[in-house]
Amino acid sequence: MPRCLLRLPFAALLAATIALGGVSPSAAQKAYDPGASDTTIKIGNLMPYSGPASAYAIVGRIEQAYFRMVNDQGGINGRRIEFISYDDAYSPAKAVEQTRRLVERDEVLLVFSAMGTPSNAAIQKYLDAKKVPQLFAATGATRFGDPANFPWTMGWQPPYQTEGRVYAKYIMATKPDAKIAVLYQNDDLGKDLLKGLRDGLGAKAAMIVAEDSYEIGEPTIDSHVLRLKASGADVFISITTPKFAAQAIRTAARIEWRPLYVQTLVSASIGAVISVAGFDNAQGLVSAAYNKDAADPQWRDDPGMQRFHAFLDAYAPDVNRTDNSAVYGYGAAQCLVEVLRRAGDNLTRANIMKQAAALQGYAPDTLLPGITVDTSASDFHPIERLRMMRFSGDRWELFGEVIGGELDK
Amino acid sequence: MSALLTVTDLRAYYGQVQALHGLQFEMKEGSMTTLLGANGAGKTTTLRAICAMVRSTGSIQFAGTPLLGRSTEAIVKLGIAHVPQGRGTFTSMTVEENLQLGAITRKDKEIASDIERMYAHFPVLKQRHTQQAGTLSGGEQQMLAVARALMLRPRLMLLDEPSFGLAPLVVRDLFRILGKINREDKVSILVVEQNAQLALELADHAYVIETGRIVMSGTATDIASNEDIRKSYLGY
Amino acid sequence: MSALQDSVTRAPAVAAVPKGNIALGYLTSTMVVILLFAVPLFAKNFVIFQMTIWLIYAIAILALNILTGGSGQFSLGQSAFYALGAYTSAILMEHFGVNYVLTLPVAGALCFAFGFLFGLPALRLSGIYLALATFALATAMPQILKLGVFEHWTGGVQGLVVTKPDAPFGLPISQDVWLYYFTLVISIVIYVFAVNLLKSRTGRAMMAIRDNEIAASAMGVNVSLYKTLAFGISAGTTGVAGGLGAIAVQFVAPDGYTIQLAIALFLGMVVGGVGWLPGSLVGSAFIVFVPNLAEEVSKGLSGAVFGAILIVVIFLVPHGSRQVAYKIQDIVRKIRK
Amino acid sequence: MELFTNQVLAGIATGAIYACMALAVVMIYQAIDQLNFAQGEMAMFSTFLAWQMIQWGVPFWGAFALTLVISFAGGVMIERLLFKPLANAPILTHVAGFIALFAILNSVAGLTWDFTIKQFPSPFGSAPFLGSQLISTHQAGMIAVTLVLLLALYFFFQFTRIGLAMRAAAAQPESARLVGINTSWMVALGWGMASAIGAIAGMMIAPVVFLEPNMMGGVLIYGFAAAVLGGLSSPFGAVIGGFLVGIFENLAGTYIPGVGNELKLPIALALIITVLVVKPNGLFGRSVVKRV
Repeated sequence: MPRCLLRLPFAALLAATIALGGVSPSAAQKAYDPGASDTTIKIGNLMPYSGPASAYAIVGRIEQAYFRMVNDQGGINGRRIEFISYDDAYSPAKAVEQTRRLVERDEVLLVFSAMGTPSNAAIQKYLDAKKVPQLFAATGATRFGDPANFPWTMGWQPPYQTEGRVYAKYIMATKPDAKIAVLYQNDDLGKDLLKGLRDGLGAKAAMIVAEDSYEIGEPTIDSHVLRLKASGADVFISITTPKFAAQAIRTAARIEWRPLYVQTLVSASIGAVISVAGFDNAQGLVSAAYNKDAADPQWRDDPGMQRFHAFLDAYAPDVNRTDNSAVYGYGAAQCLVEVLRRAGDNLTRANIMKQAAALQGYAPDTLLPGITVDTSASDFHPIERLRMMRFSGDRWELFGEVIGGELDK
Repeated sequence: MSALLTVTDLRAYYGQVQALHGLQFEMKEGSMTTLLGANGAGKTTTLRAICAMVRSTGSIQFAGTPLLGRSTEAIVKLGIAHVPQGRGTFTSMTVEENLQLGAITRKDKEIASDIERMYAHFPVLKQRHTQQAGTLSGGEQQMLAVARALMLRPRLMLLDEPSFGLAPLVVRDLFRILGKINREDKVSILVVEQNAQLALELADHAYVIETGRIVMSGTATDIASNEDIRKSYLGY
Repeated sequence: MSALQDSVTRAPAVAAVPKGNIALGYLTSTMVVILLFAVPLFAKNFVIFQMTIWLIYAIAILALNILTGGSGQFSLGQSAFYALGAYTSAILMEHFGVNYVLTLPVAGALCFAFGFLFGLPALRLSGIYLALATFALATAMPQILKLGVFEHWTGGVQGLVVTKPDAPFGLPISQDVWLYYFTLVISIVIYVFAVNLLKSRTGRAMMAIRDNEIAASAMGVNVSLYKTLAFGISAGTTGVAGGLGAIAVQFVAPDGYTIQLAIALFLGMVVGGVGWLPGSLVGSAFIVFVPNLAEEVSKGLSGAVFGAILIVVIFLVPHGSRQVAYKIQDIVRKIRK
Repeated sequence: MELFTNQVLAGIATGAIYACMALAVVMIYQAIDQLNFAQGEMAMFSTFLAWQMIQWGVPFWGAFALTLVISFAGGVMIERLLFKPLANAPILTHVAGFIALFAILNSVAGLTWDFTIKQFPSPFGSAPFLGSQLISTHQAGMIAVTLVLLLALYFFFQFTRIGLAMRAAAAQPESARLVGINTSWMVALGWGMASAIGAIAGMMIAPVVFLEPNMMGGVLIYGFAAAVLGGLSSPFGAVIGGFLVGIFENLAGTYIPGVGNELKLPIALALIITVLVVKPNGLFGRSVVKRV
């Protein structure tokens, strides 16, 4: 823990020290909501362990393992974390049922890192009515950072729209007369990111000369790539999940289409996408990132990533660590632990939200240098900054400044 | 001649319904025997019981081998060919394929020559050998069914209502060939017929079944000449 | 096509259910209804919510049962009708401020019309081909709901949030309990309607088609009319279930109505027993509760555990819970004698 | 025009995937008169086995052959253990069995090999084929494999006794038993062959779409569609159906304005249904005389 603090900006360090040091005075005034007690903190979670989206369930397994590690190290302020994770099969109806079970039967203190836009959207209203925190929802849809309407809901990762704006900024700065072709997955990820891109381009949205969407049921997306190439675009933005991202990278290389290739961060993982598509095919790819890549050799000596790997060795040795879901789960879990630590003995749901909305400059082990978690009473998007990077050799090379794509409300 | 087929105390059931009530008869090697009786008397069931196509108890001995407890296909391999009512040809396959299927259990090399022999028996099949069986006329299908059964080189052939739905002339022709096969190829034939008159002309032995029991037996000539039997059971 | 008919003759897709045996006796039915009415007195809100969902899926399975058990047609596309009903209710409530009770008949009527129209081309198809056609419908529906043209009403990929109704007339019961009773009453109405439908002239005509289409048409049954009618009724009923589902879950989104839902409803019908209407409740319980059970056994393998349980069930009772019910009925009769 | 040609060529390339899968679909349909919803997952599982062997250092063709043998045995075993006991159950119960099998295979593969995509090697390489960037040598090789497989199947069913027996057992099981065919084993054999063909399809498809537990989900729908379009009784029709679906889908996506791209699968399926309404046995399906 102290080693980790060294990397924090000074202000955050100060805040963290106060929070940690403040344990003894507040001990006099212990306060609990359902799910918290002197000995345990119950945390609920939803994951698609079954069904078509089960690939993402790895996040839940990592979070479970992370909390086990925290418990082994003495818990949070002496309390054990009881992590209750249910399968929602990525179905909104099931998500509501399981959330009610978590809240009404298991009486969890909060729901943490529920996976996916549909599930989170389905449970948002219920949790809001019950005043149960919906913390660090595992989706980049913008609606999960809206404190005015949903004061109990907070996302975590950079909103998809933010990412879209970051690419818009980058393209306008480097290729002001670009002709852009966009391939996007026909779901919330694709549509939100595309919206961010369009908003970011603003008056120059006409730069987008071709858009093509695909459904996740399609075996291959070759024909989409062909069609986009035929549009004559010189910038290609691939808003795709891993399988389709790798297909597009490979197909574009095979048909010798060499535009400025922008790959969205959800599929920028070296281990899970780039290496599978082939390093040769991926040279020059551009993406944005907020997490370190577990398979990127440049982080081999990074203390944060060393802790990450040590954690995996000890608590989740069978997990494929190149899957960027592992990095994601680790970072989100670490961030939640930080919030709970700061909440001290005041484990009321209101205080949890207050603490979650007061993170400034906090950096979990897995975030890129210069990227931090920042929230406030009016900012429920914890991570809103990204760094551009270009693929070269066998690694991503970061370039340029940290780009903020804060959404204008 | 020894008994080729001996049936003792045969009872057969469709679900809860008992269809045969202790049937008893036997059949000599090389003979042509007919089972007579009204609709629903149990004639078809008897043939199905021999081929293990209906649940039954009792005893069926075929050339000394007990049949009960064996699967249909195992019984066929012993040399019993069954031509079911409604013919049982493979309608979606060609005539030639049907004949090959008849010999599917044989391992010898004479199948091709046997097919030629069948074409000699039934010349019309040769004309239609590439045609789908389903497109044949009723009489042609019946001939194909018989030919297919003979391809097994059976010791015993079971025929269920071969005359059903056929024109009288066609029936005559068919029965003529059956008689020839019985005599020349030494195939024993057990035939179930509604058309008792016709069957008795050809068969050497006959049994009369009523509600699942044998009520009368004798040589075909005896039965045919017995006025009472003819009137009460055979209806002609 | 005739290969299919061959297969139908040797193992009927739908084993004929004797007409008197599609429902429970009066005594048993009354007991079940009393039990269902009493549940909220003992159960927590969460359980009541679960039971509401259970009833809603039971209606949807019942609807499929009318189609498959009643007229012998097979559908893998019920999720499409369910979605249509859900969106109809959601859009009427959220965009037009229509009272939730009134949205249900609209959802039912719309789905009836849609199902009836879909039944027309489906007339020419049977067995596997019908399965494929309905399957196409099920895959198309989420994609249609996502279309940009409809986004203003449907909310596109983000879906629509629905407001949960309070109990009327100031009744001192929670929203959950109210919705449960509301659903229960609708379920009973639909169930009684379905039983009477299948026992009526229409039902007899449908079952005649199920058992032998050619014979039925020879008997003068208007095969096309009754087959499309069955589709319409089934779709309409599913639509009502969908509307109720939207109100109970308070949310509709394309991801909620994928082929997975259609498959779940199909499994519910098989486990409950094809053609035996009370089995819909059993089947619904299977698809609502067994996944939870499987998950308790193993998270990583919950799919496999679910599959294994399903196999065990169809091994033990290949005809579904109907088989168990008939057995019990036999035993009861023997004891009485 | 170039776009048109390109889309047709790309359609043929994708169509090869569908054609390959459709062959496996037809195979099982011939054996059991039903569509096996778990077929895609069986193929996926076989492909994972091959991948695992290659990871362990088995050379490609060795792994290929071993996988065929294991898949064949696995298919036979599934029939013996799972579906033979259900022989007398209604067809809809069988469908439930397929769904159960689907869930089990998908779940076990996910746990064993996780859900990240994996590269599966191609024996044909991935260079442009005959200078065309649209079709890679692998896709050309896949088309060749499909055609060889088609020929082999045709030969098997038309000219071997066992093939004849299998057809008979599928078409009229009772009659087949009466000529001495063990129909029950014919069904098991059909499962084995379908499983082995599925394994070939899986190993051909995986290099294109990448290997992961859900890789066959989409492919199977197209495989069904292709098989039904071509006629479920005709392996030849299935292959043609596969290419047609591939081409049509691409053209619909490119040329139908507005919704073409977003709804290309529904449009493709709607077209197939239209064809079926006109030609209920598919384009090349044998129509058999119907008897009442």
